[in-house]
Amino acid sequence: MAASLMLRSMNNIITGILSLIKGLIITFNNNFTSATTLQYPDEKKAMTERFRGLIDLYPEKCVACYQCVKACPTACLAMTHKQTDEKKKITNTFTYNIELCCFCGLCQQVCPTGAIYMNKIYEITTYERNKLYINLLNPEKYDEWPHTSPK
Amino acid sequence: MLTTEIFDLLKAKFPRIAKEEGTSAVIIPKELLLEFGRFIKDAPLIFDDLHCVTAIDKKEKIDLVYIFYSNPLQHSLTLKIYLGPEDPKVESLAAIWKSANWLERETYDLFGVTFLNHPDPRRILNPYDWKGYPLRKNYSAPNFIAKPKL
Amino acid sequence: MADLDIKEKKDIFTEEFLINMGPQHPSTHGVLSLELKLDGEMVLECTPHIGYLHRSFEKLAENRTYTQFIPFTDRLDYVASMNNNLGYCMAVENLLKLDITDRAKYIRVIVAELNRIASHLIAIGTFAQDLGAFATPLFYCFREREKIVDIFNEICGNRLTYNYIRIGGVQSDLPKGIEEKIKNFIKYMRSKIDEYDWLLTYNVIFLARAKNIGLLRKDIAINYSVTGPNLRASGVKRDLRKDRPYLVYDKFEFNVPVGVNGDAWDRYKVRIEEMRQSLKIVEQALGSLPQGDPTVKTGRVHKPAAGEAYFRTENPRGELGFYIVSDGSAYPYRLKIRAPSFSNLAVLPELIKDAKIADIVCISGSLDILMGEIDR
Amino acid sequence: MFTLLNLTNMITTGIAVLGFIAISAMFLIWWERKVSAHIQTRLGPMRVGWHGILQSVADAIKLLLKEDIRPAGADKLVWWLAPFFVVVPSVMAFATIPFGKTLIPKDLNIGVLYILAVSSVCVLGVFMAGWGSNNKYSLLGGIRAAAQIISYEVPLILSMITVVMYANTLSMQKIVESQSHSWNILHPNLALAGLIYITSATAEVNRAPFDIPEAESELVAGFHTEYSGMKFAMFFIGEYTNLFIISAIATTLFFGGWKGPLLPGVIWFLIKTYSIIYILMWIRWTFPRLRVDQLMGFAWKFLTPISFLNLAIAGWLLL
Repeated sequence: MAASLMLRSMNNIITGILSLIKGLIITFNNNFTSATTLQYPDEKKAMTERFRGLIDLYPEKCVACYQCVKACPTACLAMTHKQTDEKKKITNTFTYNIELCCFCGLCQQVCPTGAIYMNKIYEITTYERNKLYINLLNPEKYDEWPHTSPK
Repeated sequence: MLTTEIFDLLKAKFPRIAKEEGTSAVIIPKELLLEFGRFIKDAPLIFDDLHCVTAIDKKEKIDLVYIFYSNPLQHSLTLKIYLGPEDPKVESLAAIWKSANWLERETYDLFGVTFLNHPDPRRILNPYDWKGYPLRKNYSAPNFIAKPKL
Repeated sequence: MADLDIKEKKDIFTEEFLINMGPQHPSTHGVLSLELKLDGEMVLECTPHIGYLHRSFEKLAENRTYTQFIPFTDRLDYVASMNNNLGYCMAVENLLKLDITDRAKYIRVIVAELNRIASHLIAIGTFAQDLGAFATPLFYCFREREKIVDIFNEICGNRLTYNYIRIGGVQSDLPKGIEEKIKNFIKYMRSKIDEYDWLLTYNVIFLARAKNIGLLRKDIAINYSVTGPNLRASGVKRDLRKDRPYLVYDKFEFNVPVGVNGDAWDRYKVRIEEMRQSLKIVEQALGSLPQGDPTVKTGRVHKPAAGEAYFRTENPRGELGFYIVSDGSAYPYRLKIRAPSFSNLAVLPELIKDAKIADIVCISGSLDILMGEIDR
Repeated sequence: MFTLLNLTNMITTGIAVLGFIAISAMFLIWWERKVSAHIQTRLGPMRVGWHGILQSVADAIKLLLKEDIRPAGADKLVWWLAPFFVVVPSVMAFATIPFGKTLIPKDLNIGVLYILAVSSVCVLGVFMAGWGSNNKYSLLGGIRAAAQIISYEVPLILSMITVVMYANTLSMQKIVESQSHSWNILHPNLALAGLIYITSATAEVNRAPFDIPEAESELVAGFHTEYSGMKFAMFFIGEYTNLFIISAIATTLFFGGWKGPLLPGVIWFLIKTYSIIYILMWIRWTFPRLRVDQLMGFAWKFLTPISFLNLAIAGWLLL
């Protein structure tokens, strides 16, 4: 009986040490695989073509139909419209509150004329809160943040 | 077993139960709950898993919903109890199913349904000294801004 | 169970040691606070406090339309948000008695299974980290997960909260060339899972730390309505994809891994096996992907007839159920989310009794709880 | 007689040793981050200097500038003294480590005994840190550290005695001399002693699978939770100097110290020591951690009996 006990415990020790060595082999092999991390500020991961960044607007395409304002789950878009001379509705003011936006893409999907779309900016950091309340109509609204172009 | 067979079997044992018209839920009077629970846990129906306990605030009454599931027989049962809106009281099932402990605490926390002789009747999600029951339709939290309905 | 029973030998005055493994602790997987009463290294009693991440989604759901609530379901189990979208949308389609095109079903299965692998990778990485294998397995798991996240970034444009599955289909069809990427990923992932077996599963120290720790007996697990890998590890063969097949899961051939004695190691092993099965499912789904238009046909605002529906799907952490009561308007009257981690966590105090401090971390890591869906 | 010459001699060796410790600790910190990075398929520090070589200097400056917070209710004197009790013994242990043929601060004829005596003082510092910081987690860390280091002292000493029996001298230089024809590790009996030595030495230094005292996942940061600024740096330097010492002792006792064919002695010594350190780092980043009672069980029920057996065989062989 003692012999089988000894044998079994020897066997355990051997398999134990073997499993330890197998673990070491794995970590050693990984030494030679290329690094999977990027050096962030220098190399940036290019976002894909469908990436949902900040909301952007082609003001001329917008027909002020309020679909996007209704579709937004967190009510971060607010718009007022006015009548032009030949009875066409265009937007008067169009504000976008980045604090509330959850980047879900529902507005982009619901817009009939493709006026509202989501651009590729994902580095959104500011020191003041009022920088997060954007007026979508002025063209250089996002100049402050770096534009990461798609692939 | 199909829901109809379950219902007939239960009807035979408990004549005072009824079937809700739209859904396949079984409605039982409040006092029957403990006895009903013990019956469905063993032999013929073996509902060994109290899957979910919740409540619906229908303004004039509160529906308490229990959803059971049976592992061996793989069928499920939805049980409903109608309670008065003022101070709804019902027996706790924590003695029979241990999962009821936390599920009932959550229902108490959000709806105010008090479960009698529950092992640990405190709130679970809100702070312990929170006033009011958030999921009630008449609940109005001071700074709750409802999303503007356009 | 403790061999030297401290209770009898009470002639020496010993005092319990109250520790608060506070809401922010490196290994409580999010904001969970455990109040522990210790006797030296042994735990006498543990009361969890949850609710730190309670955002009352069920109240918010009551004044949002059915489509507007989908981004909220991403934030429930934020590690497997595709599966949450799937669960919610299937419940609403059940309510609307709406059927979806075949291609949409196949895409949903592919995307849900890929997200299951990503979620299990995080579960395994953090479990190894809790046991002390500092950061190495976690980095390997994140390296694999990064590949899945890139695929999702290509499909739906976001890396964590995908919001891809819609009521009645999916947001947009699969981009060109994505099948190729998924096939390469499957080949790559198979070799990596074998690598985990070498690195962790049969490692002597890992076995010593995880074997026979946190034994969850079959009847206790069922009584606490624990579901998912934790229940299967205790020997109960219950998987919704097999018992009540939804979407097109009945068309695929895969088996359900079941553990033997329900300890921390079994829960880990079941997750490793499930990753292999998910890879098989994705492979078969990609193989027989039908053509057609998967996007939404119905109008944007859905007004289901008054009634209620309860639908359960097999989430990576357990059975996620949505109980929706509608009163005919565009807003759900009541939406109850039955979160799997909520019941999985309820069993923690039962498992931790008479465990050592190091085991607390091991057991709570093996249960793979996630505070987002517990606190809702 | 104590002449001026001895004094200058002492001061120069002192400065040389302290300089070496500072540089080697800095280098080891940087090297550990690079080794762990490459194992985890990432790059490690790359920004400060070439491949982040100046990273440790940056860390040292940062820690110097950091505010030194003392926790309220801390046992002031004990808390303040703890870092010294950890660092000073590991610096003192350098006295008898043979870097080269003549490069040895002081070749005491009781070298091994001196090192053992000195290195067991640091457990006091760890325990003082654990008790002094008036924080439950660090108290637990302190108790665990004391239990662990004391119980791994036994197999450590037994394995070192087997070597001393073979070399039948305690002085480190003579041990190295005795290995001139064949390294000790090649001798089967001593190979087992070497293995036991390395495992129990890693436990002594709270590293690799035995790092229970500062187990991040359980005890937040163990005994040095409440230390910041320069005091934390002292613990850090203490840890890495200890790591260097156990590898240096391993090379002298088992791998033939500075003996080596072509290159001068010092180079051989450093190569061997740093390769042992690489193996220890490699082990650290691969294995999970042992639980406290398993760790104790491993020491008393497994390592100690085997080292006694090994000692008996050595005695029988040498008879």
